Amino acid sequence: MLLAEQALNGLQYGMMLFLMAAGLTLVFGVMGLINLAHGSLYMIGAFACAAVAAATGSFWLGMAASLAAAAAAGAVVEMAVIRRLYARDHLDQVLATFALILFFSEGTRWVFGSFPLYLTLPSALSGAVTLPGGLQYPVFRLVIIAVGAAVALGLWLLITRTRLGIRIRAGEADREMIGALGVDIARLYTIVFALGAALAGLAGALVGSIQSVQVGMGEPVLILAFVVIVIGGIGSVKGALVGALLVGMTDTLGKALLPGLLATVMDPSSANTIGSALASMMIYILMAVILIARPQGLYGARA
Amino acid sequence: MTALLQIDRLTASYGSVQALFDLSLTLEEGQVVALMGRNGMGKTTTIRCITRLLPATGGSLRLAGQDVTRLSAPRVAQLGVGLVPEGRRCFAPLTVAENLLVAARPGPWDTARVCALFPRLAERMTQVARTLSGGEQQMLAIGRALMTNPRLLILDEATEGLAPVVRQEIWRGVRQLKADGLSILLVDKSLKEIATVADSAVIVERGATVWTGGIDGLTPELTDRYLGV
Amino acid sequence: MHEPILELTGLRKSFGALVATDDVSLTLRPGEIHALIGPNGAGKSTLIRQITGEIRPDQGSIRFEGQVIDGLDAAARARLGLARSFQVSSVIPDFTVLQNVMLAVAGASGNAFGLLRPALSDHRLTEPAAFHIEQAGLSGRAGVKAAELAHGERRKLEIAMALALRPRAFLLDEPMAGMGLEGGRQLTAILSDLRTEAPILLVEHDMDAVFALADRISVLVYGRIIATGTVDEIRANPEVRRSYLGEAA
Amino acid sequence: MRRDMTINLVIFGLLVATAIGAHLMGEGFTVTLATKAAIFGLAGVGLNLALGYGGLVSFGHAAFFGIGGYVTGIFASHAASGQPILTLPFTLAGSNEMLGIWPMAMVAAGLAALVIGALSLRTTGVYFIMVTLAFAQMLFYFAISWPRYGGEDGLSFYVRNTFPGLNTFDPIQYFAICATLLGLALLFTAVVTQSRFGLALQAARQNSQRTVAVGIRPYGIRLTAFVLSGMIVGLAGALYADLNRFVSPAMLSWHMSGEIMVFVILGGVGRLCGPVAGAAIFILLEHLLGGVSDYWQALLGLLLLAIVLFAPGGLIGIVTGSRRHA
Amino acid sequence: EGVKVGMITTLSGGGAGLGVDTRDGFLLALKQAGDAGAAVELVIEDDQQKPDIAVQIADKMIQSDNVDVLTGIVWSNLAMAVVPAAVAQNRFYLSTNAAPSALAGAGCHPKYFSVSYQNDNLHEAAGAYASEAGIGKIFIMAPNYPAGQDSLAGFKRFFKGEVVNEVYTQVGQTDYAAEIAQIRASGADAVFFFLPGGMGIAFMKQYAESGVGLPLVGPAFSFSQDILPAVGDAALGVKNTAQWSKDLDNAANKAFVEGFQAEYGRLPSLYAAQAYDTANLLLSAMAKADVADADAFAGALNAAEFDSVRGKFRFGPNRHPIQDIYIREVVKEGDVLTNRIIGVAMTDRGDAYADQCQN
Ligand SMILES: Nc1ncnc2c1ncn2[C@@H]1O[C@H](COP(=O)(O)OP(=O)(O)OP(=O)(O)O)[C@@H](O)[C@H]1O
Ligand SMILES: Nc1ncnc2c1ncn2[C@@H]1O[C@H](COP(=O)(O)OP(=O)(O)OP(=O)(O)O)[C@@H](O)[C@H]1O
Ligand SMILES: [Mg+2]
Ligand SMILES: [Mg+2]
Repeated sequence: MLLAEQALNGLQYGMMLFLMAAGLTLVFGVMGLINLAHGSLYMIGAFACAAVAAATGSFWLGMAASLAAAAAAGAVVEMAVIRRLYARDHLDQVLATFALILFFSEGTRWVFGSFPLYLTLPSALSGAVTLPGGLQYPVFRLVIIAVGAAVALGLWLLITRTRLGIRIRAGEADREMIGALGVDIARLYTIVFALGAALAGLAGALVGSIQSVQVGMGEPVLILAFVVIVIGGIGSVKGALVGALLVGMTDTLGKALLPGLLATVMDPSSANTIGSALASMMIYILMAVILIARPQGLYGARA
Repeated sequence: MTALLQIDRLTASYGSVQALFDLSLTLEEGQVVALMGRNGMGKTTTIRCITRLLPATGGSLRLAGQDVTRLSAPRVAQLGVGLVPEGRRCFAPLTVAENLLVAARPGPWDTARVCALFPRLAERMTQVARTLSGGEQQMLAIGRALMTNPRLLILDEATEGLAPVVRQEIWRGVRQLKADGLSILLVDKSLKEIATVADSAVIVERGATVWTGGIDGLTPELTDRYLGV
Repeated sequence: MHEPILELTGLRKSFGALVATDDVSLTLRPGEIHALIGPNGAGKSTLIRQITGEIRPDQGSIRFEGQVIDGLDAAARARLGLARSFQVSSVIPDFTVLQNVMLAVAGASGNAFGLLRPALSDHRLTEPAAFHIEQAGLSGRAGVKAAELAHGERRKLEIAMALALRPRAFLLDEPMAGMGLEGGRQLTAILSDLRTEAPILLVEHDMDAVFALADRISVLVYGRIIATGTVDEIRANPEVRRSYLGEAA
Repeated sequence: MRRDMTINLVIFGLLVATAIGAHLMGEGFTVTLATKAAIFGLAGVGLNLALGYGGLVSFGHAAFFGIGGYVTGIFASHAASGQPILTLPFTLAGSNEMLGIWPMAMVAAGLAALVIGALSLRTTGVYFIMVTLAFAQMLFYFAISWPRYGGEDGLSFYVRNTFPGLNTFDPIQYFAICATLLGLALLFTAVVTQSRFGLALQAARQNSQRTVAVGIRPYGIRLTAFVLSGMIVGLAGALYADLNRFVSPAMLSWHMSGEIMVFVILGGVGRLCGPVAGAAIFILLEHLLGGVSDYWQALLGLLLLAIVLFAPGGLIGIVTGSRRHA
Repeated sequence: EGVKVGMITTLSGGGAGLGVDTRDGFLLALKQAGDAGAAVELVIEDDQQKPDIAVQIADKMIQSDNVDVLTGIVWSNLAMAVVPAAVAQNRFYLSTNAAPSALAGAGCHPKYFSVSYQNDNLHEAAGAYASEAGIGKIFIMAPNYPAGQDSLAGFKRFFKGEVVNEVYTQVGQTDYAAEIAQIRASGADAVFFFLPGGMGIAFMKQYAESGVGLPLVGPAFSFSQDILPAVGDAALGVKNTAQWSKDLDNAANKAFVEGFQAEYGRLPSLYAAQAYDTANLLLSAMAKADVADADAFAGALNAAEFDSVRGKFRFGPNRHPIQDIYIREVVKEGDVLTNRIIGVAMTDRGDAYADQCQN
């Protein structure tokens, strides 16, 4: 029973990670942009949701606001900053988006103050339900699984099945050439970047609802999102999904099982500390092992 | 009647290095014009200006009477300019089919017709362009430009790296396109073939037009002087 | 006849269902230019890449100067004296012409690890490099960055780098491509002289150059060699005319 | 070439002049800031060898910085407590001699770089970025949860280690030590990048296929650069530990890797003195803006953004007007 | 001849809320003290929650600003980096919050005073309360770092029942589904947890959604006034331990709470209260001794003759407080979530390390 619940938790955590990484899959995986400010867009989504939900009393309006605010921020960032960097070294993107993190974090703190905000779930989504088999599970976590799956499917269709997806990938390969063929890649990139930002914002609002909405909440997300995408192989939605689930499972099961396993060979107290130390290193060990064995990620094509 | 493409006294630079000094060229609807000159004289640069990949620093570019000197590259392409660039520049991570589809616009040219022109491509539809052989990539670049169904096709060394049979196939294709009423601007090193399709020729030397005239006017003296033949 | 410098036996390489080279055997003898022609996608570049060690054949073996080199990696083969040029120019863009060629000299010397001695003033590098730049017809351009060279000059730089490896055999993949009429003729002259230095395996679609240069020609179609012979034999071969030459002969 | 040399001398000279000037005016803290700039500059110079010249974008150099720091901290704390660090397989006593600690820090960082590099160099591009990050994160979490040397709280050792003939606690004397080491590292980088090895390293960055085709294996070249780079960064970590008399897992965190990388990019990738200029400007801005408003980081962000957008090639690029030299 | 005080605290980044409250509480006390407060020259710097930055600021304050007293650090790891060096250079350090065990026992110092507590105190009180409340089996949880390890050790020191499971989470962890599943399966009667900052917010919300419903006990940090609004109703009814609460009935506290609300328009947090007390302690010492006379000043501080918002307050032998620790419950006053004292968990509690302090 515990194991079943932990497996479900792993799945759920994986889906949550996928949601966090979904926007980055577009921007980084497909457009090839190293966007360190992804976590900031995630934070903007969460703050917008919390602020609007607090002002209007409606979680749903908050959701809509998170999409709109993050997409708008994304579009502005793309047009004001990122657009000038396509022709440059990737490293300039690193510096520029690092600068954006500083700006957005402190800007958010300036607007919303230093204290965490409050985001409450509508009653339809709160509480727990009893699953077949008698397992009690929070409704909202099931919602996250569902939204994650829907986003995955949508992204996959968008990238592999639509002309838009082909064009973005072409734009990443040779931006000048796709323009010369009559595709307005600049506008397309703005749209896709904004879409990626909106997804980040959505994740921020959803995940923020059960975590905390505060300045700095985006930073761990940033690293995890990159980990997930890179494990899966850059540019592959399927890879990101598998990567997310793998990381989710590893992390959850690592935390749940390692201390117990170690306790069989050492005293419980050090098993606890060592076990949880190992558990926190687990996803990085996973990433290193995968990339050393498969240098282009699980589903990556590019060398 | 206004010419399809009218270039007047065009100048352009790469950074601080000027590459075009005074380039003029006229291409009438339905014509095939050859752009000729030695290596490094400015042929590709001219084409980059026409397709708005390189900003002109002076002079004017008109497409069917419309001033396009300040338009964006996609706008010019949408007006009906199809480009087969120097060096192929296929989208490496995309498959052959995706490369063909990526910028396709409606018209007589579709995947089926391109495949009929290049059967080799039909066999390799799901292969990513990166792993195609050099010649296959060249075919793909031509097919990709045709798929945009242009009014004006620009071929910059489009036969480079192609096997002789295929090259002949391409020239046949070019004659066919011309017969269909398509206008073509081309750069190629095969004088013999150019002579059979081009209506007129423009010779560039150090970024300036030094000779313009009907293809019959291209005398051995001229080719010796400007092309080193 | 002399012992062949390079001897391929039964090379086979497939990509999925596609057999890119199928049981290819071929020799390169001292002093000759051996042209390899064939339709696009026939497997010519794939064959070159197997010889240089960039990809591993599925089957077959390569002997170079009597030694089986199947187990060596690309860098080791280059150091043994197998020099190649690329179908699409592949040089170090931010290096000057001189630095590019010096790199090749350093590579050939087998000592790329000198940490402390300044390379740019090391005459053991600069002197041979200057010589090969001259030899390839690039004198006067030594200080220009490779990225700023005209297309034809960059092809010559490829040749200069190949020369600098002081190779025992050249593998040239479409050196004429993009050269223009005049440049093509100059290169033809260079290659013609080069064969005395080391034999050349020449992949080329420019039939004027091939017919002018080749001592022997092999024709590769769908990964198989369908004919090997002199220029006249190949020109006369109806199968080759049909599948490759068309009216060009 | 000559112009680049002048710029390098000016940057280094400015740093030294700032410190001496501040010392004469009794501004002890400005000397400390200059010392910090020298140390982070040194770390940047180390990273630049891998990142700028070798194209190895490591997001894990904090690992080497932190290892250098922890070696210093561990030696110093054992010297204070008098207990040996190791008894098996051999006895290793603590020490508070900088001259003894530095080689240890460099060797430890170099060994770590050898292992991490050997594995990470199987990958390229973004994958390389992430694998190096992964290794650094493992060390980070290890340090946090390893109670022996303070865990997340870190390890304080109260007094600086000693250097023969100098009072390391005097800000200007400690600056002199750090600046000298920075100068040596710059000299070393200059020599190495002009050597055959440097030629091969830069060639491998730009065109690996071509480098192989002239008979050079990029792997060994890159690994060597990575290890040298890690050792320099390890030394910087040792100096930083002594500057603060304190080490903590924060030295191993990805923020630290990112910050070192920012110094390099800000100053100008692949420029000899770029990282020094980058670190100095960053620290200066941080210091000046800190007084302006509570939200100074937002201002810092805007300024950095302006630099990226309007100064391709980093700070040094502004002066030379070009992106980078070969 | 006033006193020059350097305040190092976190004013930017994610942890800025705690630093802002620390600063504001301190400033309020100075302001309310009028002229006496004006004699304190205060330099405030932002440590960005980075230990190395904190050390450098401390160096600056000591070398350039020549401060007499340092204060303000929120986080234990920063305190560990700064305090030993500062007191070694003959400055006083008055802690407004962080008080790691390493500085309470063998590492204590005559110039180092903790005005807040010893880090273990609130956890110990939680343990004592849990025993008293008759909780037989408990599940305990903290992040895997020294403060977390101290926390669980502190809890167990006074808990008499059975610890059914002891779990260390990751520092900075935001998802607690796995731990909640373990809680559900553990068969415990209650849960003790120490998860400061965002970690606590996330855990509380997720716990409330999970339907597990076992009572929660914890130290005040996750129920401090700055955090409660973010946790939301999920916190309602949770028991937590603190040495202060805004409803403590004494004149000093009344003046503080009202003053704070008037000045800043929000309710004060624990951190603000501790900083307020620190400032008042400092002022009381200034009234009695000259800071130049270090021994006399230390004695004046040690006497702790000031009106603490906690009511009674005195220092133990290691210059850490001996004080009552209360048990509070999270309640709603109108629309605002806040804490109410429901009992005393420990009376006159010192700390476990005092007898190791020789200095
Ligand atoms: N990216 C560039 N940067 C600087 N100079 C350039 C660049 N591209 C071309 N040039 C220079 O501009 C001039 C014209 O080049 P262009 O490519 O137009 O020649 P071309 O006539 O097309 O030659 P080819 O037959 O070799 O293709 C040449 O001198 C070349 O060196
Ligand atoms: N990595 C790969 N994966 C799949 N197919 C490949 C790969 N590399 C090459 N091919 C295919 O193998 C065939 C042979 O390619 P190769 O480059 O050797 O041709 P080529 O004879 O050099 O042609 P060209 O004259 O056009 O350059 C082509 O059909 C090509 O698409
Ligand atoms: Mg050209
Ligand atoms: Mg080929």
